[in-house]
Amino acid sequence: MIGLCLLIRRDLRLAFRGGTDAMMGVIFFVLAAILFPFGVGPDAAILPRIGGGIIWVVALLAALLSLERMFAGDHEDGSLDLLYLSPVSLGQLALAKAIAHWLTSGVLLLIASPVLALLYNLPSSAFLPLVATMALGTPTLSLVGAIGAALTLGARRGGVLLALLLLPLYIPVLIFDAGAIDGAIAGRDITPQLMILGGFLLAALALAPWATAAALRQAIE
Amino acid sequence: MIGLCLLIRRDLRLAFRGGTDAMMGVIFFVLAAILFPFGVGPDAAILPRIGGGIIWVVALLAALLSLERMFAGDHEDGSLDLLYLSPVSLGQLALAKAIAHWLTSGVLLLIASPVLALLYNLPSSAFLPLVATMALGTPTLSLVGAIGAALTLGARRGGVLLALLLLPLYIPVLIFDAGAIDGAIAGRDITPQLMILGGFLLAALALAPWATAAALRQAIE
Amino acid sequence: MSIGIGNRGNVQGLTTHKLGCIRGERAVFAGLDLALNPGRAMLLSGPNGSGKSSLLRVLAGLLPAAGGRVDWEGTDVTEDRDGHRARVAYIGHADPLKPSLTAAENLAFWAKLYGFDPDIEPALFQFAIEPLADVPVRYLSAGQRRRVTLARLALGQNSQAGPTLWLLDEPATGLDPGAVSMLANTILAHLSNEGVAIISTHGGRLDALLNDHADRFDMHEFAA
Amino acid sequence: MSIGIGNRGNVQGLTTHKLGCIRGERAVFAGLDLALNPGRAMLLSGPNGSGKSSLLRVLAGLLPAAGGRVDWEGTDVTEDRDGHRARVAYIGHADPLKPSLTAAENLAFWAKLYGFDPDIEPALFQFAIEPLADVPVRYLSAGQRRRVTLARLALGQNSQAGPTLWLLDEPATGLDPGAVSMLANTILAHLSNEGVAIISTHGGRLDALLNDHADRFDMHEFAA
Amino acid sequence: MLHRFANPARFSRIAARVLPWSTALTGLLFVAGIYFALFASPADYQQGDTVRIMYVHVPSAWMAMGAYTFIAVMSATSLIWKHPLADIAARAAAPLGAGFTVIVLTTGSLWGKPTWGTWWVWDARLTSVLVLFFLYLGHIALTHAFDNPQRGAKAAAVLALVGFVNIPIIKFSVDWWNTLHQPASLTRLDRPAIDPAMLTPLLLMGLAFMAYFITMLLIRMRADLNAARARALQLSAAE
Ligand code: HEM
Ligand SMILES: Nc1ncnc2c1ncn2[C@@H]1O[C@H](COP(=O)(O)OP(=O)(O)OP(=O)(O)O)[C@@H](O)[C@H]1O
Ligand SMILES: Nc1ncnc2c1ncn2[C@@H]1O[C@H](COP(=O)(O)OP(=O)(O)OP(=O)(O)O)[C@@H](O)[C@H]1O
Ligand SMILES: [Mg+2]
Ligand SMILES: [Mg+2]
Repeated sequence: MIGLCLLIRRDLRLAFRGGTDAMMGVIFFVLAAILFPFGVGPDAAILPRIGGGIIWVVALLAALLSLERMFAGDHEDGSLDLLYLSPVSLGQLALAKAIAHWLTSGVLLLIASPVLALLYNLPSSAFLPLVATMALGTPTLSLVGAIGAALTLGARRGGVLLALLLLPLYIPVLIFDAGAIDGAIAGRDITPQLMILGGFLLAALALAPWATAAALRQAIE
Repeated sequence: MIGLCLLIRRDLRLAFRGGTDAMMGVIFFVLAAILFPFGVGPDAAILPRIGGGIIWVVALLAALLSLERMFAGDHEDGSLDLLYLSPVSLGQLALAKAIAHWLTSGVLLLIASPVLALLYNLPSSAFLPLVATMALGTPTLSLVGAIGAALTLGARRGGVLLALLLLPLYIPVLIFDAGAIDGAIAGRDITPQLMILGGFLLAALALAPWATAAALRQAIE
Repeated sequence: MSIGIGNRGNVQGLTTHKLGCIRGERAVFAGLDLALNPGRAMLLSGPNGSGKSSLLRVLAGLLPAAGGRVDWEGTDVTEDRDGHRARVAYIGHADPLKPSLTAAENLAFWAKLYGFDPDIEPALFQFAIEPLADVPVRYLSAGQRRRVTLARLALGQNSQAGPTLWLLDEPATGLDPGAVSMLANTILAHLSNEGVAIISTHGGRLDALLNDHADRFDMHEFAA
Repeated sequence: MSIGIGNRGNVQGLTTHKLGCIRGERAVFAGLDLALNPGRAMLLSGPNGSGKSSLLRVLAGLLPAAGGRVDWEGTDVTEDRDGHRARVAYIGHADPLKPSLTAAENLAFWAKLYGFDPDIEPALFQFAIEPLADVPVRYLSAGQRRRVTLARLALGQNSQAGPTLWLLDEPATGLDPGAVSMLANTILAHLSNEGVAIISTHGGRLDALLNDHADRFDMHEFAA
Repeated sequence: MLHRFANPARFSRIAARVLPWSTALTGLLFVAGIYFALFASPADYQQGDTVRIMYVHVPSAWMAMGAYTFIAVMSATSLIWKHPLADIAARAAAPLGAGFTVIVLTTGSLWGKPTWGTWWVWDARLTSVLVLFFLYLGHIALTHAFDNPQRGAKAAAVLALVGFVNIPIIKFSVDWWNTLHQPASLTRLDRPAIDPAMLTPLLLMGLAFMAYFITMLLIRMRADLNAARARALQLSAAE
């Protein structure tokens, strides 16, 4: 536990000092959300219709963005060797990295999303579902993303590969998120979608650190 | 001229070998375009309505993505020092980098855009304008992006800064691009928009290498 | 080379048996036997690319051996990986420092993660970098960075139950003569504490300073 | 220190006058005068952080001087920046090599960019890395990479009108003794060609090999 | 049981003995299957002759999912028991599975145009099959993305296990969401809801696809083993 906190604190500090591009996520999120109305045209009728989906897609892209360098810095400067030799297990390291990634991207997206909902004129009934899906969905993105980041560490064309690997894994999350928001706007009960998102999160929590650790072990050589 | 070709060839080779994440752009482009229908819902009526805008916003984000590391690799490993000491001027270097960036992102986006137009069910009258705006707009993105990449080189929180710097510069391009496509769909003459986009490109060609070179000079120390 | 081999029942320190290493489908070395008693250092020499770094990584457990085994006190280290990791202090070619953190922050992180004494002052002092403690590593010169990396050794040394097996890959790179002496003293203190150290080197001041407490091992003979 | 100063009318080689350098708002050195005649090397020594690398970067024109001037044959180098850049060969702490390209591709790029002879074979041969020519740099050991970096010097040397002012920042880092001799021979050939070389160092084999053709300069005295 | 084949040399011997038979069987099954599919089965009263697409579409869908399941099992075997042949089997199966997936997607699209009036819709089944295709591509790309083949195999194995969650989604997507796509009529728990005249060619084609998969798998694995042996010989000759 001490090791976990220590690792999270270090990553947060690095993100804050600009050592990593973790903060990139939110900025990207906000910028993209600002750009879409320009691209699509400020049609009052169409924005609320597509707003929920756009917010989610952008959140997903933002998560993808900062993932590539999740382990790359530590790999390049030899820190990963030392982390492996330390008393902290690779599973804990994976979990810590995912939590730090979520804190520097997911949480901020979570906080920013109501603002964007306002920007897009989403009906007020969509606010709570949006925040709820963000809260359940973004940690899954970080956890699953860690697997991809570890798998592609040191690979040729790592970035492209990462996107290729994660896209199919992210799509189910996206489908249920968007489904929940649409459902909420249409006045339907969205408990099933939220349950499924919660299930994804639990599954990711159980499996992702293990898979990430297995992938990291291969990357150290 | 020989220097310019040499530099472009080197960057292309690096991109091809996976030394940079230039290819990331297209993949990102295609992936994002695939994701949006999931987020927005497979509504046959709404997709063609927003397709042009989405394609352009994603192209812009894709360009932004690969920009951050345009000079970063050469800066970190000392290559930038040697490039500065070489007979090739920094202006030529800037131009070469922008061209290589365009060849590895813009051109591929250009090629991919008709496919995406199909995916989004855009009316066939929008195809040619889409490709034309891509052809005129993406080189501008690369040229202007090079300035931002050079300015934020070695900066703390470089990625965030880069996005902030470039966003206001990219928005005009986006507005005219989206305008041209919408105009074409509505059956209007889009020559004025294309002229303006062409003007942007010429201005960027004239000014960007110079500004980039000045920024690079500051980054070497 | 084979000091202490023979009475397998009570072997001390580190021994390897027919150790081999493959990198990128090419054998780097093969059939390598070495033995090292507590309190001794081993100076690993050999031309560029002869496999010094690879050997150190295999010994640290970072790289899988392609054949043979590494024993600590007579038992295979792969049988107790956690125990072996706790035993190893590894210094590689690169400096595992974050440029945006200060020297002190970098060191304090490793100290806490490894469960060493969180007071890093003595370690900074040991490599004469107290004045740089609050400078971000980004601003340090090449030698100053190397000192910060090496101060990690002092951290473990000043704690109880620090690592006993030091694996140092050209640790003196970029150090001025004064800093080389500091490093030599740190290593000698470790050896006098019944520690073991394997140090790759291309000759120089560090070799001379450690001469009386070190065996020499030339990788050249084992090139595959 | 002041060899060749005096008759300003016909000064040869490199001279500096009251040169100063500031990094990160801190003065690194100040009032530094040095002079170096063609055919001579200067061995720059000094403790870690004393400003050797900074001085070399100022001389190369990579870092602006905070005061004073650098002259080449009596004229300020800032008056003809392009001419000065064409004169300089700079080797820094880092290896400016792309890991995904082979050693030969890396070298060929620099050769073509600098307008050197595109035949890189002799340069590879000079540092005994012909067998590595087609290996991606990613797979090279630390010393092998350094050799590839240094082979750039040989490239310029084998071309007509190669650089005359060599600025080498701890060039022998990671090299085995054989490679140090290759480097020393390369530098000696350059000096015998009326070239000038300034080499930062912490002592070692390279110093000894260059001893007869080199002046020594200790940065310690000019620390600000 | 598995460990009886652990030895690559023994595997090669067994494969050599099985191959002629499986090749012949594949050919026979295809001939019979195509005959029944094209000539000896009725056209659908609603869809006409386009229904014959089914005899390619459905078996390849089964094999696309089956091949991925096979890869996942092999990956677990590789990671947990470090079985030497498991990596090779997974590597050999991935392009085959990707090929089956392409067939499902293209025949589905071709079938969709006359029946649904569109090549493509973003519905759950179609999407999850597309995801499967991406997973195959990711697996193949990851296998070859490293200079050290060992590393590529292990990374791909981890991915295969993670991606296996998609298989139940494909299978049950038609039940979980109401979509355009046909729900399962054959592989459901009660009686198959399909005309026996259509069932015969479907089953024959299914068996033919399966035999084809096994044959190709054996051929590819043998080629892979031979290449590894050649490399080893070359290396030992160089020393
Ligand atoms: C690209 C589009 C399509 C894809 C990706 C696709 C995918 C699949 C898959 C994965 C299965 C296997 C289901 C299972 O075994 O449980 C399947 C079965 C089937 N598909 Fe499609 N399909 C597509 C288009 C179509 C179209 C247009 C039709 C006809 C209207 C169709 C009719 C069927 C039928 C009848 C089955 C057999 C169901 C059963 O008996 O289990 N499919 N398809
Ligand atoms: N980019 C920078 N910004 C601010 N200060 C710097 C920077 N680079 C170096 N310094 C500081 O300037 C001083 C001189 O550094 P320099 O790299 O020139 O030393 P050096 O003599 O080459 O040392 P070494 O022997 O360790 O290579 C050091 O105290 C260092 O901390
Ligand atoms: N990641 C790698 N993949 C493939 N081959 C490698 C890798 N790293 C090193 N090698 C090769 O293995 C051999 C041994 O390298 P190693 O780094 O162990 O040498 P070294 O003795 O430490 O050399 P140096 O004195 O230059 O540091 C070299 O020939 C090198 O090219
Ligand atoms: Mg080494
Ligand atoms: Mg220095």
